[in-house]
Amino acid sequence: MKKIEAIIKPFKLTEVKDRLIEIGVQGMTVTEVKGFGRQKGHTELYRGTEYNIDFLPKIKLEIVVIEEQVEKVIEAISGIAHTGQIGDGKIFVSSIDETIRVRTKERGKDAV
Amino acid sequence: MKKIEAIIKPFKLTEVKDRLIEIGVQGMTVTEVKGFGRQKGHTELYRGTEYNIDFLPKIKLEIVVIEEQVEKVIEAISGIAHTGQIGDGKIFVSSIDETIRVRTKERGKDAV
Amino acid sequence: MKKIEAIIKPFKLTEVKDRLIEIGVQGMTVTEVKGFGRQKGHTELYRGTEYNIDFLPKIKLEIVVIEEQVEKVIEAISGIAHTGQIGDGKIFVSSIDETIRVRTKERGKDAV
Amino acid sequence: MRCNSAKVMAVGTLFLLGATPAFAETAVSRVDTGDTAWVLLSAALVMLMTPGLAIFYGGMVRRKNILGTMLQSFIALGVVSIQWALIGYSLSFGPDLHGIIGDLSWAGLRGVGLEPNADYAPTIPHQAFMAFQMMFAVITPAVISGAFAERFKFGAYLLFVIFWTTLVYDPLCHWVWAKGGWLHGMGVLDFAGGIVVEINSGMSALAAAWFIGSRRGYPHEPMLPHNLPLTLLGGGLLWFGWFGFNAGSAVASGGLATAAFVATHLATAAAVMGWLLVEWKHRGKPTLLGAVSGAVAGLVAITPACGFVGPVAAITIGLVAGAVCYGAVVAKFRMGYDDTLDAFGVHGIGGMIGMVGTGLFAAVAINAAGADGFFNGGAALLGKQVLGIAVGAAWAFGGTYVILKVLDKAVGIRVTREEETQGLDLAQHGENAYTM
Amino acid sequence: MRCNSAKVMAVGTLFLLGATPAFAETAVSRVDTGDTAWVLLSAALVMLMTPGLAIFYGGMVRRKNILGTMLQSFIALGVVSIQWALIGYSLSFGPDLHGIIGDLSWAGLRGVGLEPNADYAPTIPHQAFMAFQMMFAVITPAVISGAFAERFKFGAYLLFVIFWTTLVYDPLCHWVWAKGGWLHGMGVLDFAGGIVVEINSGMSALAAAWFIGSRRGYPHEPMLPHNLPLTLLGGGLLWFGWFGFNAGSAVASGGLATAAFVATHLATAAAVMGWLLVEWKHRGKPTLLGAVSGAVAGLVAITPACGFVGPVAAITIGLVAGAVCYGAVVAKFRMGYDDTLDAFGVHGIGGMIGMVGTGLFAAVAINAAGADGFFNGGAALLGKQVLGIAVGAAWAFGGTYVILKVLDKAVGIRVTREEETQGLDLAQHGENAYTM
Amino acid sequence: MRCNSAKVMAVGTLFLLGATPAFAETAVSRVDTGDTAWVLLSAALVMLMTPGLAIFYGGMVRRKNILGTMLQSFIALGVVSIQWALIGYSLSFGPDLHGIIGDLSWAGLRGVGLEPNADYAPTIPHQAFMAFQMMFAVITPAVISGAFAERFKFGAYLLFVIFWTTLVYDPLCHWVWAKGGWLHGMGVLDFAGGIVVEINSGMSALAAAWFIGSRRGYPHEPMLPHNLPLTLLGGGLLWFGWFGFNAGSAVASGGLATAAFVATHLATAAAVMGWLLVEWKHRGKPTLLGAVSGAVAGLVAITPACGFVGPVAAITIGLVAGAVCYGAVVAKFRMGYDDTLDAFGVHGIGGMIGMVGTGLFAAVAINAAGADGFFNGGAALLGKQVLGIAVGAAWAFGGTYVILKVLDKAVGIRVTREEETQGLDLAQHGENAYTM
Ligand SMILES: Nc1ncnc2c1ncn2[C@@H]1O[C@H](COP(=O)(O)OP(=O)(O)O)[C@@H](O)[C@H]1O
Ligand SMILES: Nc1ncnc2c1ncn2[C@@H]1O[C@H](COP(=O)(O)OP(=O)(O)O)[C@@H](O)[C@H]1O
Ligand SMILES: Nc1ncnc2c1ncn2[C@@H]1O[C@H](COP(=O)(O)OP(=O)(O)O)[C@@H](O)[C@H]1O
Repeated sequence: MKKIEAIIKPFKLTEVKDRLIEIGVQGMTVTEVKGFGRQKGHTELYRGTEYNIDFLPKIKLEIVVIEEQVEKVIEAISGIAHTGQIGDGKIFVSSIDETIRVRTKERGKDAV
Repeated sequence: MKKIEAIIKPFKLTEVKDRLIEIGVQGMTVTEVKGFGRQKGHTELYRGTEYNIDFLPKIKLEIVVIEEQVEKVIEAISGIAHTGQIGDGKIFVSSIDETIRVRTKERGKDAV
Repeated sequence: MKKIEAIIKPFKLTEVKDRLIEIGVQGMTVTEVKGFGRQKGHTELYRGTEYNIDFLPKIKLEIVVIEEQVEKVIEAISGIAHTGQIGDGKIFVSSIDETIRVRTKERGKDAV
Repeated sequence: MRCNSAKVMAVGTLFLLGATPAFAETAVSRVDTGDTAWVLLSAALVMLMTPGLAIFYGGMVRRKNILGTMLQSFIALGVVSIQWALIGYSLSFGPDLHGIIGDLSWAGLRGVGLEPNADYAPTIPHQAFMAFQMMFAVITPAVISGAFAERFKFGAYLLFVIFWTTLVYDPLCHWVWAKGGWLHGMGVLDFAGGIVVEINSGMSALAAAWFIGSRRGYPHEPMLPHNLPLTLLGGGLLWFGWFGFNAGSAVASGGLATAAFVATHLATAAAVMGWLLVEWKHRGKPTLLGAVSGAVAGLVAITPACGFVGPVAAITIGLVAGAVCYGAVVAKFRMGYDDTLDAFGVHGIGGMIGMVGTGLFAAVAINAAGADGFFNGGAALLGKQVLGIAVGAAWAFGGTYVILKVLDKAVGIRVTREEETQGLDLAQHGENAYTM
Repeated sequence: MRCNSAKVMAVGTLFLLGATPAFAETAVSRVDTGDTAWVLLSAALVMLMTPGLAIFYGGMVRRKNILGTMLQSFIALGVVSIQWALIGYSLSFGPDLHGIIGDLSWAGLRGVGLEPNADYAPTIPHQAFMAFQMMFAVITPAVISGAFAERFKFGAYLLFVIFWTTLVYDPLCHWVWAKGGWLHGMGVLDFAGGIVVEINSGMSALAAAWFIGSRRGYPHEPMLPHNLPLTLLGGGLLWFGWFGFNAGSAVASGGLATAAFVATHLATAAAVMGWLLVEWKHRGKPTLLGAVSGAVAGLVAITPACGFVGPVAAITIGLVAGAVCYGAVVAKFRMGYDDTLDAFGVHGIGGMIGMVGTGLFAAVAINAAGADGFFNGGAALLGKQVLGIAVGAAWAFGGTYVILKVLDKAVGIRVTREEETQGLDLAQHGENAYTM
Repeated sequence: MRCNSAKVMAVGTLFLLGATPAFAETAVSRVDTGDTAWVLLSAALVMLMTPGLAIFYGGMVRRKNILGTMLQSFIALGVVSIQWALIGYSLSFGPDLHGIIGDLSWAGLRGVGLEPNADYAPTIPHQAFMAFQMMFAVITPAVISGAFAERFKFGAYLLFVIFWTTLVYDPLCHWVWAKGGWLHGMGVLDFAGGIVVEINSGMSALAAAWFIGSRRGYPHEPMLPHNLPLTLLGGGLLWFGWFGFNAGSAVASGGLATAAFVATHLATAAAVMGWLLVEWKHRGKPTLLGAVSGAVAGLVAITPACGFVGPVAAITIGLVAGAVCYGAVVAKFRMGYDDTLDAFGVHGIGGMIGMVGTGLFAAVAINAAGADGFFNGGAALLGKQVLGIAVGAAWAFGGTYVILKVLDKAVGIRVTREEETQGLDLAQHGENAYTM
């Protein structure tokens, strides 16, 4: 099993989620994070003084899938989250040794 | 060393935490996340219109432990977080190559 | 490629980030988390009753880097986040199988 | 005492010039613009207290229950106002039946017009008095809702409010304030609602908290206020509105309203300090929630007293109320009932302190229509005040218990375990307070 | 009806004693302290409604747009107040030109002093009347901003407010309320702004929502209110302030103000229940946002009627407004325009209900300066009210459409796609509402 | 100017008919219902400003310090009110000693009753005047707390408030407003507190910010407002309450109150625009915080002037205040002191602008009890105003410095490094504002 972590722009979440469901993903976990990358932050103004905000709001998607699905998921995400501009995000893939479904105590692929 | 990531229902957190301390876990990290899974979301009503909210609030627990403790931790969590209903959550296990305790700069098992 | 996850005290974030940029880190992701560890929590008072809050606010930094940079990053973080008191935090290192940059669809080291 | 004097003089002049007495009499009961402005604005201030209470309460519950909690206050503006116009005002202030209740001759506000009613407020339109009193009837059940916050079914709550207002509030209000009411006739003093509003809601709260039982997880699981800035805001709005509540109860502008205004403010200030200092001593830290809770305790305690006592007595009452209500709230945990937002500890106990304080400090010098209290040589008053407390407390507790018992049999008053876990906002209302 | 009577008597006495008529006349127009206190405080209450509206609206938009939305309300306090002092008051209430508009002789408040103006309010300083009316002019464009929330450019909005106030509001206000205004002369009744404020803002909102187009993602993407406790707070402040708006429109304290106060409160309470119950029936759950929206619908609907109808009629109007506005808001999705915060569904529809309600229930017995409505034998009034609705609706819709068309050509009224995605707060104002 | 005239006439009539002069005199000082309603409600409005300030300030600090910041405002309602009743009112307004201070004969409000005091307000109960002034004494130290927000120890703050109110506020208040006060005697004009409240708090803020030093991390670490919707709400409540503050300072209803009301609103509106436009020009974006800050700057600046100047002068003063205070706030960063919430930049500078504005634009035609300013041919007044600024500024700065120095030696005024890092809410109060 593999874990796919994708950092995407927040407004892409709905679309990405819909696409993932279409290709058969049954579960995912979403976290609001702040990202620092090549995309430059913005300035905020308070009473005439500028502050530089270099962390930008991003969404982290975590999806655990069986090996066979990895490529499909990567394509789905990178297809939809793509706008061609910096800040589009990153996808990281790593290995998961074991998965347990709490409700049934099933383990392994069946539990994903 | 292994990392155990558990996605559980928010109201189970206190109980799970207490149990983990009992079995000797010394550290953990908690994140508020939103989960999408088989558990159906709910609808919200605003001025007479229904919206379908498919992401549900969940808690993600991350616990890094030495190999020997992994099964005990899994059992503890899946024992307590279990209600028998969908949405009970998932547990993912992966490998950690190295751990460093910032305070003492210790590494490896001692640092967990 | 390796993923470095560091749990640090919130007020160290700016300093750590600045140092990481100095040593050439180009991207990182920040999450607000709550940590349970050896550092004792605090009590909160409401209308004369004490409540024990054992989860403390922490910052989780996730940085994916190529192997060669791992030690430098660990040193940078543990150097700056260090205060010598419990609660200073932990750093976990794990392996990443693949990285994809969404904007360009580059993969591997180039995408980090 | 009021601008009337000027008019009386003018009329007197006319009289000397040969105007008929009849005309003079009519003139005396003419509407006074200053008094009417005062009472209408006071009514508006008291109206604001109900949203203020919603905010005060809402900040103290857990995030998942804020909307449900707020709505239990807010909806009282809807349902009680209508009840009041239809029957409540007539039951409360309508022509007396044996000291017990008003008859229904003013139902639907029949005959409640724009001319003054000399029995209640001779210088303002009768409807202005009715509107002012309406706001009191609205907020009282809303106060009770603090006791069973986070677990009461919304539908059952609506029924509860209708029955409680009609069967508990309206009679007690009649006894204490109506022309002919039996407690009123005995000389029990309650300037702005120590019995009618505070003890009434506080004891009903106790009965309700005890009847419905604790929230799941209480008391071992921490249940923290989720948004204290909201609570401060609500407390500030309550303080502001309470000037209308207390000083408006003079139902005329002038000296008496001023005395009530000053007593209200000073008692509240003293109670803020009382609560804060005792808590600081007791727990080592002074808290914002303590300061705001102290303010509410002071406002409650000065309510029955404010038109009868002077500034120094007001400060004394406030200090005591702040300190004692703190103790009452802390003691709750040892008593084993779960009064979520301390409606009993603050309103019940605070109201009693105020009633006793009135019995101790009241002075005819401040209000000729009052009586002298214990320290001014009037021991009899103290006895009457204690009677007032006892009657109000027993009536409220008993009445609420019976109503809840019946409702629970008929429709069930508590949400299910799942709903409680999920939170009232989603479970009962399909809404989520914050989408950040 | 007002304290004047006392003065009239005093003056009468003087007269008998030989004072000159000239002196007596001056005396009659003397400032009354009660009336002035009432109107100034009413003006303060109406002023509070604009921040109240900012909060009410702000809670309903998405998190990224709250500051932009709030500022669109708040800035009206700045820009419209100045416009009003410079030209707006004179255009609206200044000496009439052919029933169409005021001339500019009161521009810069020249001649608008501290003596009463007998045409508008004989017992308060002329400036007090001016200030009270100013607050109405301020809030009306702020209401419109709800329709195009989350996508209007701030700079273009400022220009819109200036043009709209001058070209749409001031003339319509003159027609309905000024001495010599043509609708006023025909006997159209609008006590506190059913046409001038509600239909005017509601129909302008419809035109604007339709002209600017939907928000990106609407309606398939859920766009949920981000902070409902704020919306409740805003609703509470609106209800409170509306007592000034409606009862203050008597421009004197006393019976008429009291009647308007009572009608306002009861209609609002009824509308809360009307909306809540229909929604409960329709969707299975009663909501907080429903209750608060119902309150606003009730306040809107009773606005034109409150000084002409009795309590029972007020309750009826409120019930209907709550139920019908709910329907209007739900129907929006089928109509295909994106009125973000239902400015049309609540203010436009609610205002029409109130105008018709006035035509049905008005009674000379309540207000001698009014007329009898349909149920009191005055079918003619109903016709006039419908005319008033038609004129106000057409004028507001057309005027707004033209102004937006011109502005769009000249400077563009909508933010770019990127700005809309990022949110107005950062994109237009460089600010972030919450840094938690 | 006030309703008194009617009474004077009535009395005059009696006089003609042979009533004794003694009786007539009593009658003249009778309480007027309209004036009393006005002043009591104004006092309530000013009371609301302190929670309003808590909310305004609370929104601007970092999340970890909101409760500590709010409590520093709120607690002033407790501690200063009591001080005022015990000694403050007597020191400020009690019988004069050499133009310097009041004696203690009114301590504990002895002799401060329900009859009018002809020196201060001949038509309202003396206690009403006392209560109105009390609210001013409460909010002034709360304003200062903005300067040292996020780092002052709560216990030391309480001591500071007690000493500051007694040693700085009460004397300065006496000089400017009391019968016999030396600045008052010289003809310095301060209608509602430009010196007593604004310059006083603003200069004290400067001394305190400078004495206590910057927050850790300032200015290189961003310290952003954590909840701007709260700040807008607080600003809205301040604007609303300021009508009581300014127009209430006429201590009677009628023409003068109306003039002050109108000047207050127009100046504030102009200052909103002034700040916003300058910021927009300077930084490229107009902000919500800018608009709200501008409003406060305008309210501050018009405070001394509002009862002496006309509408056009008010707009001018407001525009200047908005623009200049923006500049002052921006300049702060170059000056090297850390006035957390710009108490000096807004209240100090704004107060000075208002005092000078009064010296320039005051007109006897608006207020016969005032004087003509520079543009009306009264150059002397300008000099007096500048003297007033200088005296107030020096007194406040020096007094605050000495008090802080002593307190710092005695108990220490600043929290520890760890507490500052953790935040005042947890460290000082053991509370957490939000549990989401
Ligand atoms: N090496 C990294 N480790 C962890 N997170 C990263 C890393 N690089 C990028 N990210 C995350 O991805 C987001 C997008 O990265 P960015 O550099 O802006 O994109 P791009 O590489 O397309 O320019 C960042 O905001 C950050 O959250
Ligand atoms: N494949 C997955 N990848 C990441 N998170 C998952 C995955 N499957 C489930 N989850 C997380 O676990 C939570 C519970 O999953 P759910 O499918 O509702 O449970 P069950 O499988 O017991 O019915 C989800 O809300 C989601 O946060
Ligand atoms: N085994 C662990 N698994 C996951 N997170 C941990 C673990 N140990 C510590 N942490 C995280 O690191 C933070 C600091 O740990 P703590 O035990 O307080 O530090 P120290 O070991 O230096 O005393 C904790 O608050 C928690 O978030």
